[in-house]
Amino acid sequence: MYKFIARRLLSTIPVLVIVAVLVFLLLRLTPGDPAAILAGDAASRDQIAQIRISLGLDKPIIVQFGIWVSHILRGDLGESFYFKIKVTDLIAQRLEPTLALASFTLVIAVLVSVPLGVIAAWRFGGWFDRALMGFSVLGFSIPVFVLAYILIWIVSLKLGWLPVQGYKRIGDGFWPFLRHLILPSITLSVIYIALIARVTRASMIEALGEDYIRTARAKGLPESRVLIAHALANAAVPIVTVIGIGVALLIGGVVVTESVYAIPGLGRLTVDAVLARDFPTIQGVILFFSFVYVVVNLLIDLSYVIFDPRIRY
Amino acid sequence: MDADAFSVEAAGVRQHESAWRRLRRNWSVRIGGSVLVLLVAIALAAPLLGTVDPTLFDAGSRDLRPGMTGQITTLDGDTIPHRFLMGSDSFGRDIYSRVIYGARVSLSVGLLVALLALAFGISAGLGAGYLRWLDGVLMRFMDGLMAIPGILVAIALVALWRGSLTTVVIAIAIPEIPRVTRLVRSLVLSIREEPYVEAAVSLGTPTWKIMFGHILPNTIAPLIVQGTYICASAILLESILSFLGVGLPPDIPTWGNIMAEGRVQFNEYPHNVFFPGLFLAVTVLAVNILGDGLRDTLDPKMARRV
Amino acid sequence: MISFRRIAVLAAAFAAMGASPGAFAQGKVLRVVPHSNLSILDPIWTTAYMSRNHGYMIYDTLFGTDAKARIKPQMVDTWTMSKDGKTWTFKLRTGLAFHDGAPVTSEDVVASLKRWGRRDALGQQLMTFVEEMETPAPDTFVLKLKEPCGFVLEALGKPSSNVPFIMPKRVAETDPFKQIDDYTGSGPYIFKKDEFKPGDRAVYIKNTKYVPRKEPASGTTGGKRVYVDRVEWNLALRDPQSQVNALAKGEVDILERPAFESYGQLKEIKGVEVFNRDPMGFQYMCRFNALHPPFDKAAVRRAALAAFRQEAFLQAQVGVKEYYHTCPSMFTCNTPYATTAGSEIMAKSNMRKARELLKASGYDGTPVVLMKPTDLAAIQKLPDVAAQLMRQAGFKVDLQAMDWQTLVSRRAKKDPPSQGGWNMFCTAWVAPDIWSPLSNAALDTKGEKASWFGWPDDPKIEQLKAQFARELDLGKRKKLAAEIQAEAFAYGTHAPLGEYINPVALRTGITGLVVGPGDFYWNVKKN
Amino acid sequence: MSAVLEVRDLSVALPAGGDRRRAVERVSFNVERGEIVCLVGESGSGKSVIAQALMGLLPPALPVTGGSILLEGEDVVKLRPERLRELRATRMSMVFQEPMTALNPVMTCGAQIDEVLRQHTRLAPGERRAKILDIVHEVALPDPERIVASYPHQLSGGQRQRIVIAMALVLEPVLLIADEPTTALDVTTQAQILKLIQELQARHGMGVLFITHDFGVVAEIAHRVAVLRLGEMVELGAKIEVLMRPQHFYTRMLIAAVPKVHPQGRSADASAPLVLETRGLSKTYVDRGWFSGRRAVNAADDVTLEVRRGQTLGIVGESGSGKSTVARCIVRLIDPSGGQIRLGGEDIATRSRAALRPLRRKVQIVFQDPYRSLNPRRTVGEAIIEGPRNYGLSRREALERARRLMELVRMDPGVLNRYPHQFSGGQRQRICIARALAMEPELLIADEAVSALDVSVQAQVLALFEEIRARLNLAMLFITHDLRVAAQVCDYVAVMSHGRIVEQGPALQVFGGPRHEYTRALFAAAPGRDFAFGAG
Repeated sequence: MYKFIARRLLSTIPVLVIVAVLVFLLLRLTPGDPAAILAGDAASRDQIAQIRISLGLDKPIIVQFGIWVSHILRGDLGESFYFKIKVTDLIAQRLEPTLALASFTLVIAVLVSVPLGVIAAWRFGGWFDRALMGFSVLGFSIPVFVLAYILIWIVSLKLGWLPVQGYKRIGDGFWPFLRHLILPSITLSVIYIALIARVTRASMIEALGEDYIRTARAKGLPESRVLIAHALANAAVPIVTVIGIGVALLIGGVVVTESVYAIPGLGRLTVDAVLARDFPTIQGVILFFSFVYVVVNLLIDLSYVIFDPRIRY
Repeated sequence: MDADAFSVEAAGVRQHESAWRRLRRNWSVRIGGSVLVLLVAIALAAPLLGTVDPTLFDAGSRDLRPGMTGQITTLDGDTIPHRFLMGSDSFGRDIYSRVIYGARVSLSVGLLVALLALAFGISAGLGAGYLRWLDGVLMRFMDGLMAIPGILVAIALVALWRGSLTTVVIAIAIPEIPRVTRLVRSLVLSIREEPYVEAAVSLGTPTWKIMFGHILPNTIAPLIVQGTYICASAILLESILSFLGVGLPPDIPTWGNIMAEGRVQFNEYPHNVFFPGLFLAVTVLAVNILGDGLRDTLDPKMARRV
Repeated sequence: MISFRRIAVLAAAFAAMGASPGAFAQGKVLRVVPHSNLSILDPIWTTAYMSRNHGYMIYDTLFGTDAKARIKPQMVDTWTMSKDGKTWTFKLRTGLAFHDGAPVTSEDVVASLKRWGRRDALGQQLMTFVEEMETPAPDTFVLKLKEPCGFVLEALGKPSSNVPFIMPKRVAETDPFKQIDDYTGSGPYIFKKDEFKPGDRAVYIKNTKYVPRKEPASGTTGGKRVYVDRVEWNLALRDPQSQVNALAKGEVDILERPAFESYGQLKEIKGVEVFNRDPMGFQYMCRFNALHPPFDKAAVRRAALAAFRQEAFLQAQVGVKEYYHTCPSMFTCNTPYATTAGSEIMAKSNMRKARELLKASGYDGTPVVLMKPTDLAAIQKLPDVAAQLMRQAGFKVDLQAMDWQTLVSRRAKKDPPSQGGWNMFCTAWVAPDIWSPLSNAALDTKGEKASWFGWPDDPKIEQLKAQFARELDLGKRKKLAAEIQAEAFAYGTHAPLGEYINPVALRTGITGLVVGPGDFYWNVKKN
Repeated sequence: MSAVLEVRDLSVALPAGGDRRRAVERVSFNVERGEIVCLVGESGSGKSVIAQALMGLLPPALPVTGGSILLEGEDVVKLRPERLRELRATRMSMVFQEPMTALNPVMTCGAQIDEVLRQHTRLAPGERRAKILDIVHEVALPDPERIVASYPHQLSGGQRQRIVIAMALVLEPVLLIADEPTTALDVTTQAQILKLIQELQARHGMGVLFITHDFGVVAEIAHRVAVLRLGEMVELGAKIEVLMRPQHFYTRMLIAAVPKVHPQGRSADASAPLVLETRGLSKTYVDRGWFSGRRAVNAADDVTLEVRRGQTLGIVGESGSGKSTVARCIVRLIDPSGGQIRLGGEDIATRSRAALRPLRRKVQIVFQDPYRSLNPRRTVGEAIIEGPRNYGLSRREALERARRLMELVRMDPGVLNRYPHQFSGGQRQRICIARALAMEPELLIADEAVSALDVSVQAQVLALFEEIRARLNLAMLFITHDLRVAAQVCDYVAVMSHGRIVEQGPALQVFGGPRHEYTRALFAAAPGRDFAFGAG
């Protein structure tokens, strides 16, 4: 088991290295001179050249990469061109709303989708199953922002139940915090629910077709126990895996949702940074998100140890 | 004596009717396919469907509700009365014409992204699956690419390279490539273990012939299915990019652009978002349903997985 | 099983993470959605309007400009000019104090003026006159000039960027090319640095120790009285529809610049009003690049002018009838130099005539590279209108979308359009920038030496402008302005496209907004 | 004796589109207390459907349409689901075919047995544990404490099957349904499990319904036998009666098709020219992980054998013995790590792929799984001509050869343009043979080529191999786990275990007087070895 964990931990290193290379190249090889952007509208050629040198942009690209990586390793993502503060500080400031939104969404999504998927698989081919499959395809097909507008219009404007926008820190009271999170989280969770429910259903169907389910039934166990202790326990690995893969989906959704609901999180930061061509922030945020994604999936891989004893070697 | 061998296993034979017949019998394929054919027909026949130039506008006709009549000035300077079936936007452009012409762009984006991602994914996947020395390097690279959330790559690329059909297609396709590569590679690795491939080896069939004659054809079904999903998500992602202001230039009528412009007054004139949104949702839905149907019929093994 | 205790621990951890000092706001909070993001907190370092507005919140100025564009004392109590006009003595009024309690002294003033004088264009000019600045007493400072200067007060009372805000000496001694990081001012509000999150929000609380002047507030002058305890700038709420929704639900109090498309909704919403605090508004224009074909020929430029019907632009871009008007003048309408001279070509815009002109000009079909900004809602529709009108007139148009940043750097390029240059772009000006031939940058016709992009070359205009600058009689000045404009239309320097206002939207019950060239939040009452 | 189980006129429907209307058609039989009844039939005969119907475990697509199943007088067909659940594991239990998958992989074996007790009894945890250890001990598993704490993947197939049996018997049911419980096991393990079931049955006196396709197993274990064909029962009677004097033609056909365990005794000509010869052939798999140490597995170790023209060498061994590795090395699907493979005098063990190509056609192979041996996207004609075309034959000539070969393998040459899915398993195996023969090889390797086939089809294909060998004077390498099959076709036999050949020689000699201990154990384990089917 420790060997497994160690191997899995070490295997993330090459991934992170390649992420770093890609993020670096992504922005360095695009047209547009960071120095010119930083210098602003009225800068002269000399000023731009000066800034180029101060940013180290005159050095060979491999040296630039080395410097950049060494800074990253020291926890320094540079200073934002646009916001004029350290990118690490910027990310720290924007982390809470995104974290709250993402975790709340995750909780809603898992609580809703897993039971739905289990029931659909149990009643495979029945009306519930069809309805769920229909819903999940629909969930994949509606753009998040359209859904957001519709929900705001109905829930907030017509019914007046929830705020239309904004984010309240949990320090401002739990209820305001929650009220502001509900609508964005529901918006964001739809696609996630669709995804997880689909995978839950599929892996449950597969598990329910296994011989040990027949064994369990032959033991005279009640259906609920067959479904949960036997089928779901065995279907857990793909479900947990898709929750991890879905984090990428979640990150994409966060970018849009935060824009519509005016939530000052990392998603909004991404959009603002991109529109302002704020290179260090773009790099920092992408790097951060990728790092989170890799870590989440690492944790999920490690959690297989809990779900599947066969992995414990 | 031999005849009996027929009847004993006849049960198995019956279920393997031709893929084409199974496709035609599948409701998902029928529904998704017909809607898609209809949409393609609409896109192709756009000029014949009572549309006007989708970029033309007349500020005097701005913000008309669906069904109202206004006027449009053509590039020749003639002012003609026009009935705005789906209303007009805040420029006074005809939403109906924009939505219909938008189908061309959105469908092209979906198709091109799918083709591009598949083309690169297949090459990389075949390479990784068959050339051991390439496998490690290439798959580590793909792992890295996959670790960067796709939408971020797309946003960053489009924003930095400036929106055009080419850049949008490339930017949306790039994050899909690792997935296709992984799929192709795993298919290649499992198919090359199949006895019929081993048989071909022992029949002296050269490697390239095995790759293209035996392995590639058997990856087609799952790849078509994967392609439809990529297509659907590409159409969706294009609209999201437009929404965020980093998509195709706003004067190009794409569903995403129409919605992005209309959202400013969503409460007052929802038709600006409703009609393109409806077309978008129906299209993506149709592609997804078609994908599900194809998967169920062409690739039953995968059907059990997702 | 997750125990309740564990949940409690989690919640507590969450709470600790989210808790920020002062988050439990007390009293009246004014929630404002500003027109843009606030990213730079040094109004001397940048000319960005958001930074200027931030400056007005926390700093005070020596002089100000009232609603009628008159210079009035603000921190200064009394002042004298020596007979030779070379020595100016200013006495500060009593009760001035920085947020940290320290009194404002003449040393602070001098340090602040020095720093401003290094960055601001007008400040730099002023400094060329200044020989010395002295501080004979803590409440008195003296400007010693090399020769008399006519714009000392105009400079010190300058209402817009960069404003000579008075900072504490220790702050003002920061290198003018580095940003300050100490935001202690003496203005009516105190900046809450700990609550500032760029792209999220900026928070100001009432400076209870601020002593306002006795006069009523007007423009940037008069008594800056504060009736709310806290002003929050919501920097995250950028989606126009969400802004309207938030205002409708009373989640925010003021939208500084609603999208034009939003006014229709805003007027329908109960409890929401619209108020214009900048009566002179803005003027739109499209600018030709005179260096490259096809707009290197006056005849082609005039063909475009003939095609440009102002109403078409205004209706598409602004849409709300009462917020725009056509204006045939290159100088802001309803100001002294406004004239109709030479404007027939646009005022009586006629597509048939435009086509004839274009045909006669020998236009060879060279496409017009027209740059369109995608991220500035207030001007982004203009290029589309221009493109359509020009196409109707027979032009070929290459409409290129880009963000404003890119447009700004690209418009500075003199290269041909095929090599990264351009032919045309559209923009908007605030009234004071263009209301006189001297301030109107579009009328700088020194060819490639011209200070503004487009580089028209018309010595006649330059010559008329020189006359204008020397002329003191208003009537003659007006005549010269008319001549300048007539020549500019004949040359085709640019196309004025009409004028508009962009009123604020606010909740009913928010009163007392100050009229003037900026967004100020003193004097505002919230019921 | 009283019947614990009475099945009367049981009919089970098949979903529309099946090959027949009913999966099971009016089947009746009894199982008495203390009796083992064998249900025998080929695949598709409906025997497993009956087993599931008894437990009430049929999928909704296969509803019982008539008849009754009386378990101690209670009709299982009509029972409420709750009552049915009560009966499972308490009155009737089931043991399944695949011990590898019949146990929940994420639960310890002890917990899985415990589930039965918790569901059906009110025993205290300590009592339950004692009972579990008891039953685990009773199914002869060593170190019950450790076994109970183990997960299924930590046990061998035989051990897992014992756990399943323990689970089935822990509450002492009156009826045990065993659905092919030994089919997936190696022959030696199979013998042990059969013995265990017999012992337990004798000790507890329950009725056992034993479902199998293997007449050897029937001969070993049954008291009475019921023969199923396409859902209908064609014969029912005492073991001796059915096996020795089958009444129905189908039973007779099945029994006749069972290969004899004693070799046919062809005289093998030791002077025939040598086609294949391996010297010290070995294959070592090295598992070189990034962070784990080297782990080497000797899949084949010092294998030396020879095959002569017109003769068949059988390689016999249990799973994992390395017999397939040897075959794949010889065809060079994998590269041997040592030794020589001499083909017509030339060593091909270390030849490069390119240099190997001219020799490829001399050795051809037929695989086990007929469903995966043909590319589903190519017609069988294309499959057969692929090899000859690779070696320069024109398409027309190749097709001509394909038609001739189809006739040779007893297939209609007119079906060359059909796709593999249109054929049955036996037919596909014939096509594979035709494909191999199209290369005009000198050596034909059959790698478990008849293992996946039903016994009647198996007999036909075996006969075909025999005929071809004789007609074309081929050398054959016949790899199988089934001693009966080996006895049927081989002139020489090599017995492999753990990658090594433990004994080889003429078939008569090896079968007649096995010298190696392993060979003897293997032979002793062959079920029904002493039974002379149909003799009499």
